[in-house]
Amino acid sequence: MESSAVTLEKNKKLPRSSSLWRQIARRFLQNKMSLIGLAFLIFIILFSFIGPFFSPYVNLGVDPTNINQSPSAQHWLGTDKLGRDVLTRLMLAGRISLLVGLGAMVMSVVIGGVLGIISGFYRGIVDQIIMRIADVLMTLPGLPLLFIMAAILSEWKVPTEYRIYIVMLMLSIVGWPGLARLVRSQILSLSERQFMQATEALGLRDTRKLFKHLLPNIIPLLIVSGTLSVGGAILSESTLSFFGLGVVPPDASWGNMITSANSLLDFQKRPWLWVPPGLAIFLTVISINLLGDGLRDAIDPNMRRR
Amino acid sequence: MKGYVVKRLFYMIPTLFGASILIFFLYSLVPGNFIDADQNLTAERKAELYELHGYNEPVVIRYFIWLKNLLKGDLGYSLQFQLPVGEVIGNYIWSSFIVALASLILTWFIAILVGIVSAIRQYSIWDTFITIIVFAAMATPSFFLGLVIIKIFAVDLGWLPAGGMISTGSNFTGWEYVKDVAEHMILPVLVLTMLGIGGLTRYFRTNMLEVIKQDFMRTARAKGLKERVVIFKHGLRNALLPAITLFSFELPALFGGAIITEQIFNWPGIGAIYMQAFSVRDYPLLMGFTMFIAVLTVLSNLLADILYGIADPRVRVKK
Amino acid sequence: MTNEAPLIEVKNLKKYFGEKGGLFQRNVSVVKAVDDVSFQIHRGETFGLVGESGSGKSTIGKSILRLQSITEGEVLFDGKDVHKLSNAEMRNLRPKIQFIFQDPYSSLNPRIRVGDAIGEALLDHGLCEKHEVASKVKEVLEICGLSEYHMNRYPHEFSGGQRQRIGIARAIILQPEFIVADEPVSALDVSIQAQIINLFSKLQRDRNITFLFISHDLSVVEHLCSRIGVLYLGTMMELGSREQLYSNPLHPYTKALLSAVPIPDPTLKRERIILKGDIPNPANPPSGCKFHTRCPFATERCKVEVPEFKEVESGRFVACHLV
Amino acid sequence: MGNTVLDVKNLLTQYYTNGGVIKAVDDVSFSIPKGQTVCLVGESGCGKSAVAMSIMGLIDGGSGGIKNGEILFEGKDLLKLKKHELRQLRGNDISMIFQEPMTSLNPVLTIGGQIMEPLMEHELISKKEAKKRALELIELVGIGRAEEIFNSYPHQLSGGMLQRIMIAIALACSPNLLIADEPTTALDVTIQAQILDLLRSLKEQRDMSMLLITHDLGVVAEVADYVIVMYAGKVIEEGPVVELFKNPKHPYTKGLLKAKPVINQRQEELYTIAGQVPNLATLTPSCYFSERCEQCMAICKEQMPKINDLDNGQRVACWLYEEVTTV
Repeated sequence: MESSAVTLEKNKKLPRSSSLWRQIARRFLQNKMSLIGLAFLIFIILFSFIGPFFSPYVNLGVDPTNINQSPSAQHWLGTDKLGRDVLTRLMLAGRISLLVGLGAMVMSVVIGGVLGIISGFYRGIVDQIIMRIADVLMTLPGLPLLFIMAAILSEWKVPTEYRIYIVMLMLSIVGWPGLARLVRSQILSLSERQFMQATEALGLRDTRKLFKHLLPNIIPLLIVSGTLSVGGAILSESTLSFFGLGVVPPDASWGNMITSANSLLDFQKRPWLWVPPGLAIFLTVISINLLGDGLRDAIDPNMRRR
Repeated sequence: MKGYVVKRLFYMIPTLFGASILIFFLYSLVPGNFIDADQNLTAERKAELYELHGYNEPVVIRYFIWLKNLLKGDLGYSLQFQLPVGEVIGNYIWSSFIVALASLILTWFIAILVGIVSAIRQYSIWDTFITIIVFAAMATPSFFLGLVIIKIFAVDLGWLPAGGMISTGSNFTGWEYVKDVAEHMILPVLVLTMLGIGGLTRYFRTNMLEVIKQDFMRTARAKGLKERVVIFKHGLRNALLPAITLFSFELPALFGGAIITEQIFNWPGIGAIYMQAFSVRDYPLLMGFTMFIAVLTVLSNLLADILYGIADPRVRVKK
Repeated sequence: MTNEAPLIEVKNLKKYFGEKGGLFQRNVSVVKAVDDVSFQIHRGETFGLVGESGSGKSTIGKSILRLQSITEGEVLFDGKDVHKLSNAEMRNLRPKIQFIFQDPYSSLNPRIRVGDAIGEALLDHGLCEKHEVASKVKEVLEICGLSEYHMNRYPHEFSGGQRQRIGIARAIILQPEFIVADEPVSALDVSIQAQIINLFSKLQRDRNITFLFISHDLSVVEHLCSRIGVLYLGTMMELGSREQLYSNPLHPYTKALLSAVPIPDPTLKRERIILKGDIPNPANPPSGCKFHTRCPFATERCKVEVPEFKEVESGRFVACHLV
Repeated sequence: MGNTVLDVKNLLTQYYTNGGVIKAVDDVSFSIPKGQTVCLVGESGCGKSAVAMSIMGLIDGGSGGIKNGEILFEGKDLLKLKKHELRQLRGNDISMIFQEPMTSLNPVLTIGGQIMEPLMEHELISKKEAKKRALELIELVGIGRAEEIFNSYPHQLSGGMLQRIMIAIALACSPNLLIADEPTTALDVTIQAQILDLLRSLKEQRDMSMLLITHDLGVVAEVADYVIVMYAGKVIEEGPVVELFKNPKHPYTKGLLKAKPVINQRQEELYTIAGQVPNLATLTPSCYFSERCEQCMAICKEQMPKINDLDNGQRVACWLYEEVTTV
């Protein structure tokens, strides 16, 4: 009787083995909204990074003979008060805004991920210290905190070409505590699962527990929250830059392009100066969020919390 | 319950202490100060003022002086307004508060309604439509949204005032005054609401979707209750519970968000004052305001926990 | 009974879970999950622990393997106190003592292929060469009724019964001397349950492994275990051989438990003892004999005096004033 | 016919899953006579709970639906009723209790409030009257301290108590049919004995019919008058309880009875049914048990056997018995 069970198990054909990642890809491709998001994001990236090579105005910069032109066949989005082509600047600004968003995300994910893992895995006093610091940072309102840091940095006369890295750093200082908490709570809940108790029963080394068992289960979470935090970082950067505290001219970012709306005349009469960068931010962030949302659903249909 | 509150109050101390250190040292790192920024002062007067405000002391000593005053409830003295910081905040907080409150009520009302409807009609056209709107709200930078609606509603259409709290030169009293302020409030409240609505709506929708799947919803239907009773009495109550904790993030975030909207709409509130103080480096005011929000955050966290305890019998009876 | 030293000796084991009450109040409520339990497990036998929820049976299992700290007492494996070993010594001991989990769905990491899950501990402990791992995995898979063909698959592709086979394979590949199996068949359907029970019987026969088998199902325990302990609210009520316990239960709780098990025979007319009331909350257990609140024979003495866990005949222990 | 409370005819219920549409209940017919307890037995995924959900009309339109058949309750076809008419029957003439008492009650409402709900909904009585009835019901299901229990919340009570409360709610409007879906599976064995005892005596007191769904053959033997065995969405065997246990016909029923370890009847080796339950999404016309059957014949792999009456009141769907009846 026993042997018949064995042979039957052996001969039974299981469905084709599909790795978890392939399943995720399949689920993701079924989600129309996130595909639209992905497509649009790719478009924005191409627009910002490849676009300028097709623009005749990249190297021209300032053109005093051609200021404040409304949109025309030569200048699709008109020119600004220095005679620069707005479309070209929009592309160049896109590079900076996207880079800042991406850079801030990478830094937050690295800091938040590492600290969260340390907190959740080793617990004890280290955990206490890290979480108290995160508490303090989360108690302070994000925007005033960013403003102060930006003020310190602008007073220190950081050369403009390094400005964008500083902005990334600032955004990640504000961004990591949330991520660290998320990762920590995920690790704590994974530790409750029987398969983590099993690693203990098997007497596996900490490194194996961490890298083979915990990390692969954390990565999806990091991918999703990382993606979503790019959108948040782009929004914060634009706010800072709009108030002159983020990326500053001559470097263009979408946020500081909108600053032109501060001039009453430009605001009322020359919407081509400030509406396109606003729309660019809007469309980029919405595509990133759609993408992140789709990824979340694809990676773990049960993770739909918050 | 009482013991729990006391315990929570004790937990607040290290957090607030940490926050005060961070705030003070960040501000003391900012180069330049109110005295240096004033071009009209003579060197002697500057030295005098340095002495007066204790700028000659080492930073650590200055921190403890500040902390000592803070513990006495003294947030410092605003250099720009020549008034105690507490008083300045007191003067401006209420105009921020009415905008925040109006937007809070509006946000929750819309979010609950929309969240429920899209949860019980999951995957319908309506749900998709709402999802898109919510994503749009979350993706728009609030300052840009403010600019756009000023351009449309105030400049191009001329329906509503572009900024301020009352019409300039007006002298309304009574209902007229209320109506005037209300008109000025509409746009800022709208922007502030857009700022918070996305997250909250999605939160409600997920909560509701989770609750709908619970066994007790099936029990309620098996009892033959009306669908309306099942959704509102059994579903909504359970979906609202976890949302109570959101309150704690909401209020401080609204004051934070006010910095942008008040700046854009020229609304004479605490956020606008903050930006002003920022440009003239009125540190006592800046630190006082930041600390004020930190305390507000911690207190609303506590409040949310207590409210949660009262609302949820599982917690209430245990504590 | 053999005279040989027992493989496992549990002496006065206590495990309390406390809810700490913050700065001022300490340990507001203490749950005595395991309250002074002692027993021995002999080499090669299968010892069963039965009990209802809150009886502390899983806690004992985890404490023996030091998957959990203990409050008081000793757990001796081969004469060594498991809870006094250094971390390095404990790690070296781990392959010899294994655990099989209850829930076949959460006991396997969803992101690790089955072959790796089974083989990784061999590698991690340096118990065999890298190139030998695959063949060893194949060997245990076949013992457990699966095949080589399953090695590269992920856990989600398997049914509950198959996953439990994988969990068993993961434990036996290390050639342990002792395995704690915590409700390994209770999540499975009857037809699958029988397959896994037979697999356990086969391992008992062929591999000379000592088992601690934890279950709430008295019929499964009867089938697999030679000696059995009955737990109630963290205390051992009765301990004896299978024959002693099932044909002549002495403790009123054991009697009630046995008579409460539904038997698939509609013609059978039994005297049933239906206990009154609920299992008390372990955070607030009754005084005296913990069973007195539900015991049909309880006397005044039972309410105040804790009965001694005494040997009534060779190898037969009962904690009851009436025996 | 006047003695039949429920008559299910050719019920087909489908669920939509990731793997495709499955027939959770596939052409199932049975009836429940007045005052009798009918048990639906089977392993997980055999469709026994789907039968209950179909009768109650509680299948969410997004996850599945009833595609065919009739469910006659006291002569009325439930599938033809309007939504609100069916709702008025639920909790009133037909009520149901579930497997997990811990999650089946609303955590934020009091026990009393939840017992009063169906009373006020269906019997349109005042709040005061409903409270009086609720207190009586709490006493009826064998919990003392009715007033105290009335004001408590679900998390304050144990699983066994909550299942008693669920029974009180189900009995509130004196239903003619009680559906109990694995009512004791989540409970400890001594508590299970209490609950089964309670259900049995209440059924007798009130001359109620009961549909009990379980996977535990022991429970079936204790409470059932008539047993229906399901496998992969089909009824494969049914009959009066004594006959079915004494003389099971279908190889699956036989296997189930032999595979279960029974107290004081220890064997060295348990009988096992090889393999596992088939995937419902990929079934082909055949006897669905054929793959695991030791007596499988060629025809079993090609054609689905029909359910046929045997002499002693049993019914079985198996090719082994096909000739017997035709002879």
